[in-house]
Amino acid sequence: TACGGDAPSAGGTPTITMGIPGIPPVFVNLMAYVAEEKGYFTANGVKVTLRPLPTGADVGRAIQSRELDGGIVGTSGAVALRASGGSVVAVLGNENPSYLVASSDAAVKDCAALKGRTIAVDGVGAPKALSVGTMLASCGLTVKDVKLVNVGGPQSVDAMIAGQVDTAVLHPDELAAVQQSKETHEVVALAKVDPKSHYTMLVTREDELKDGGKRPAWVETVAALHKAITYINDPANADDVTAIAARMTKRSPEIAKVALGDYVKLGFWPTDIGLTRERVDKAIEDQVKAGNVPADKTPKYDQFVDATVFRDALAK
Amino acid sequence: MSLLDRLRDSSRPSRTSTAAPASGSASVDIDGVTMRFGDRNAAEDIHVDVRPGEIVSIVGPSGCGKTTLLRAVAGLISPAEGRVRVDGETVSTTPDGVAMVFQHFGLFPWKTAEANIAYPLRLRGLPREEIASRTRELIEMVGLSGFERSYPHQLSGGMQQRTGLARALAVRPRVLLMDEPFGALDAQTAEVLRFELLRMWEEHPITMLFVTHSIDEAVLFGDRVVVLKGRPGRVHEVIDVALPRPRDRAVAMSEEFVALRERVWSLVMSQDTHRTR
Amino acid sequence: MSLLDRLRDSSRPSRTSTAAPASGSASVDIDGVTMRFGDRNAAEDIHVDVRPGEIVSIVGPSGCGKTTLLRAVAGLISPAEGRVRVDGETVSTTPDGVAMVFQHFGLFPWKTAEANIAYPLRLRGLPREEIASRTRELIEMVGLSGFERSYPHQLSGGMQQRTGLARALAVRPRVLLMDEPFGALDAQTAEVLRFELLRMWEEHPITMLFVTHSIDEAVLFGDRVVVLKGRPGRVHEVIDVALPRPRDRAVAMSEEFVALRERVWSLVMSQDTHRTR
Amino acid sequence: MPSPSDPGSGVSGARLKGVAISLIGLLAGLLAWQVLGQRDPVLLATPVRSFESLAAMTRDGTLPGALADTGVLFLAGLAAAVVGGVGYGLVLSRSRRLRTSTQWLVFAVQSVPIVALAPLILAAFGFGFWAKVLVVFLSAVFPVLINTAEGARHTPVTLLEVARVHRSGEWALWRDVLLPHAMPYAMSGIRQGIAMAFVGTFIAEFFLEATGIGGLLLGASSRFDSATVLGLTVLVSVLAAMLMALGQVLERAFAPWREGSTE
Amino acid sequence: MRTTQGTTADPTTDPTAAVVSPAVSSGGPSRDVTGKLVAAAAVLLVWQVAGTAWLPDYLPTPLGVLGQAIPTLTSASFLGSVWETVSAVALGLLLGCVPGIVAGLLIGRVAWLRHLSTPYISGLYAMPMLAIVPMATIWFGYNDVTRVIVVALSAFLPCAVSTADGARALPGNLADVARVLNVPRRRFVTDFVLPSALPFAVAGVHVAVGRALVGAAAVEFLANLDGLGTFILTNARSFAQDQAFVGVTVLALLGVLARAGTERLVRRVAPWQHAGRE
Ligand SMILES: Nc1ncnc2c1ncn2[C@@H]1O[C@H](COP(=O)(O)OP(=O)(O)OP(=O)(O)O)[C@@H](O)[C@H]1O
Ligand SMILES: Nc1ncnc2c1ncn2[C@@H]1O[C@H](COP(=O)(O)OP(=O)(O)OP(=O)(O)O)[C@@H](O)[C@H]1O
Ligand SMILES: [Mg+2]
Ligand SMILES: [Mg+2]
Repeated sequence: TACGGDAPSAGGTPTITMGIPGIPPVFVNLMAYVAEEKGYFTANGVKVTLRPLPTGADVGRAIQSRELDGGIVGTSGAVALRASGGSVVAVLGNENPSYLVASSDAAVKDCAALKGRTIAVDGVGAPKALSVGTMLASCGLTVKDVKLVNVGGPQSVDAMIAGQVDTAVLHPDELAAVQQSKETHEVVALAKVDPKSHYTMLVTREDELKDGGKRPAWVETVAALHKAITYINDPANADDVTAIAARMTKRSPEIAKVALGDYVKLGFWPTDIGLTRERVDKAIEDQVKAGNVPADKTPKYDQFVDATVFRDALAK
Repeated sequence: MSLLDRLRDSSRPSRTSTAAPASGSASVDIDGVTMRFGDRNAAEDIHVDVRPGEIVSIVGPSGCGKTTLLRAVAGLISPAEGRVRVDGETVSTTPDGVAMVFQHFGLFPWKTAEANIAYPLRLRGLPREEIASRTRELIEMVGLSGFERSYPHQLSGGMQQRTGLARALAVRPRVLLMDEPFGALDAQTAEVLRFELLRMWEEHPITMLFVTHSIDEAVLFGDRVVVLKGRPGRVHEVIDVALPRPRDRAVAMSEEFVALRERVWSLVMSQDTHRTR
Repeated sequence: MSLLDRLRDSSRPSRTSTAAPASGSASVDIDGVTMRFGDRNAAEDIHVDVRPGEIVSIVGPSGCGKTTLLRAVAGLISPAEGRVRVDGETVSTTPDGVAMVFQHFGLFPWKTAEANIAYPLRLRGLPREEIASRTRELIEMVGLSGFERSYPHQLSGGMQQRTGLARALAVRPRVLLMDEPFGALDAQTAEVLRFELLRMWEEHPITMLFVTHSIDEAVLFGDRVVVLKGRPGRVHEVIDVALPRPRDRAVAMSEEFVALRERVWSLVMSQDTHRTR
Repeated sequence: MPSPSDPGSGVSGARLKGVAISLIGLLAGLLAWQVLGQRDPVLLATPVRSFESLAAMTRDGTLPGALADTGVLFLAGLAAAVVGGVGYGLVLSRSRRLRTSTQWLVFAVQSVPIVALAPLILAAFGFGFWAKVLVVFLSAVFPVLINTAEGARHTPVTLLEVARVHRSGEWALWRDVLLPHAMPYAMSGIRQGIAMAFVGTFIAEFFLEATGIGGLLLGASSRFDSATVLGLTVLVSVLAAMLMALGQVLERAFAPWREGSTE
Repeated sequence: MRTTQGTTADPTTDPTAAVVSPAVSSGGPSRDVTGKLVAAAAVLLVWQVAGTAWLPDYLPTPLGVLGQAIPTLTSASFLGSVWETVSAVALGLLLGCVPGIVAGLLIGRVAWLRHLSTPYISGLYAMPMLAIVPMATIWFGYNDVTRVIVVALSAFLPCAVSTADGARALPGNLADVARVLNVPRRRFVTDFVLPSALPFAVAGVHVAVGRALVGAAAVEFLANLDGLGTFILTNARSFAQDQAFVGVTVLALLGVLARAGTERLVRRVAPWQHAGRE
């Protein structure tokens, strides 16, 4: 049944079902797979099941409908979910957005050249689609100046390779994949035009963290993820991590290796909680500005973020 | 063929009391009946008194309310005015002992000939063996042997109507209502069935109301012929048919028959309805 | 009603030459015809010789090939053996001057009565005014005035067949093929139309092949009655009908008529086919 | 298949009663929805909120725009299906050779669920307007084609013989017999085609490029906007019912001679 | 059935309607094997050429599909996916059709129930089931339950609508027969309503099978459930078109098989339906 929220089974190992957006999963969620493959979850005495779902929105809804205990959701989506009455709380974050607009058309050199182009994104209201607005704003354009087509996250790569679109919002690993078969270049990157934005968060429901909920299990889970991030960020483990990443994203190890370097350089997987108040507040504000969220329903940082889980995890 | 009397023979004391063996024939009294649909009359002030064992034919132009009248006698619809009595009792639902044969046969398409005929018997909860033996008799009587297991769509029109007839006779009716029973058959088949039915009737006369478009048929069957006219239909004239019985082919060749036929014909034709046919 | 002769009157020199005014009537010679579907014969070795202006009735059990034979005369299918000649010429496609009336009327449901009647004239490419005036005459002739604009489904069966008749007569046929033209009508309507058609024929006799299930009808119309038997059908007997013309109701009441009818009846019935009806 | 509609048998009083019962049923449903909808704002929404959301989208032009997008896609696909289906159906009816040799192919392709083809079409033809039209076309063409072919093929033999007895040419035969007879069949194919085209439109909007009502629905769903999702879902069902009714009207309008034979 | 008024030209019931026999003599090849072969060859050729020359990598090709057929059809994961879909569809059909037929009988015979349900049934009947998947995933989760529920709903509606039609329309004058025989209410249901509704119910199941497969595939696409739909989607998205097409073919075959099955069922339960006179 659609019910993952039951209390930890008496005596047995506590379980967590965690949703991961993207099919196959996106590179950015590498830490969950590393934690799984390296056995960190098991070592911490928690049984974590990773459930890939098509988009972050699906993960969010599955959390709200209690089918998942938690999962990774784009920050914008998490804000929208919270604003529309959902009870999600963030316990860990990835701050640095890795989105970039890439094009295989040599004529598209800079942001301004995007006017009137067709850009592939993941879906209406999904993170990539939302990020486009911010990137276009850096050169005074708006979403109305371009045509967005909804291809789905990882499929943007295939669409680029197949030549069905020449411009798309991609992750660095996706760009690397496209570049393997096609001359493609970065046009504008979100991290450069909007350094204060926030990217994704690991969320769960409020009731999970209450007494009698699964808070202890979440602490162990976050601790395991943190351990995985440390492992990833250590250059000594690059080959091992590359192999895991290639398996996870179903891409070649070469691409995974290039991408891994890029992400680590970007400081994508933070060693801290990754939920800086400034960035989260800005993400909330952006959502209000974009009209996705009514101002009066805006979540407040302190209700929205529970830093204590990470604190307790570090204390382990 | 010892048709209906074989049926009569088989009226040995039945073992169940649910099967009321309606024996003999009943009187039918159509007493000032007016039939109405919405605010339109379909038939007006019809008086017909049928004695037990009598055959009354009803002819009249299309739409004059013949079928409607028959349905009133069967208790399928109630008259707006007047009443129908069967054996003196006012009809509200179909009285026991009243059976009907339809122009388009009204068979269950999903039952074999046999099962169609057995249906009224099964409905009365007769014991299995009795149903089986009675059905066999009926099938033989109407000449359907060999076709027991056929579905209606596998039978010719004539055979379908034989099945319908057998089903109507299964309950040993005291009144038989016939609504153009041969109207859907081709001329030859109709002719054959006509004389077969007449012979059956001779062997076991029951009250019959016989609606038809065929003037030959009306005269051939009727002790009296009721001619309706107009829309809504009213009784135009009632003609006594003083032809001898049994009515066989010889009777149909007699001068009296031809004269009566002409008489009915001119009555029907005087109604100036043929233009709309 | 000065029916067909009004048509004749209207045979003033037509302005187009495409409309070949087939006048008078033609002979039909069915000469040793065997009809075959796949490897099954539908009719075998049929010989019938029809003189100009003669009416030949054809009766026989269902499925003996009556319709098939008529279709061969119309050139709709070719005989497997033998040949059909109309006025001495072997038939391959429908010869000019041959018209057909169908049991289920064969009207175009999407055309009004008027348009159905005008159809053959339009096919011949006559000028509009001529079509209009000729159609008007035909409508009057068959008594359909006032129903020109009705679709077939808005007409009674009798009126539908009048339309079919008018359409067949539109081309001034020399041979009229009739396949149970009254078979789908109720008995009264059929009776009315029968005598009307006979009267039209008296006024303008044309060759007619008349297929029917009704023995009355066969005797009433025919100069000869061809009785087919068996499946595949073969000619069982040909009976000369020496009744006076015009054939009106008085003729149908005569002793000779009744005797002839009985003769045909016994021939048809001797075929032991009624059991499968 | 006909939708459950009233037979029109009863007197107007009985019909009025039926309508009243239907209305009561609808109101009860709305009420239940309103009560249930207050339980969880993300998983459910109240009809009032749904209506407000639809109204807001109407005011800012999103909804009319989306309806127009969906409508254009629907009409383009349907038009292609009608032209292709009726045309080929008529040709099939006259060429026995073509029919026996290609009919099995038609049945084979017809049994492929178009949803399953959507990803392949996406990969092969992209997600542009014409790829979406292709999806709608494929969804709708088969009922039109098959009905037309059957209709023309089942022309009563008698009518063809009437034409032949009157020595009609092939062109006149089409004009006077085949086309008019096939028309109501084609229309009932088109009625089914309308329903299928509507489904196809949503397949296209869901799995190719997310535009129109389908796009709005997906967008609202990814914003966790249940009120809009529910409102749009109800709107879609109303549109669908209206299209079915329209199809039935069309079917009747094109065959005045097909009405029942009552006096 | 023909009325006494004469023939009406209802194309769906016209008893005189028959196959057009073209002017050509009737000796032509009725099976026309060569024609079929030529058509098949032509289609395959055009397809292969288009697939290789015009849109390489993006269109499945006959040869490619053939090459992928054996490995795909024998792979355990593919068979697992097929089983997932088939079992969900079977369960959904059961859960949809049985209540659908019962509901159809009630709707058909009980006037107030019919009026009560008409707005809902006609609203849902024509609605693309795709449109309710977003809502269904919220309510029932990203799991097998949603798939079964959507399949069941897809199956419920045609079964209910068709059965209701059948329950209301007694053939011929059977209603009169029932009343002349004073058939009690219970027996009227078992002897008249049920048999006459039966073929309609099976026709409803027939439609339901097609819709159920589509519904299952749609849910699998949108909720990423293991199954044939997801197999097609993931392969198509990774440009393994030939494999994807093997999946499409299997899905179509499942539909054909299921329909053939229901057709045989009709012949079994309603032998009177096949009015093959003569
Ligand atoms: N259920 C009904 N509702 C309304 N009007 C009806 C109904 N049944 C019959 N009528 C009307 O009542 C009149 C008489 O119909 P009925 O069927 O009794 O005529 P009929 O004499 O049997 O005609 P036919 O010879 O054509 O069978 C007709 O005008 C008909 O339209
Ligand atoms: N197109 C056809 N193909 C094959 N067999 C046919 C065809 N038309 C008629 N038959 C067969 O030919 C035989 C004669 O048929 P036909 O219709 O001529 O009989 P009929 O005498 O007119 O019968 P009815 O009195 O029932 O009208 C029948 O066995 C029939 O099944
Ligand atoms: Mg009547
Ligand atoms: Mg015949």
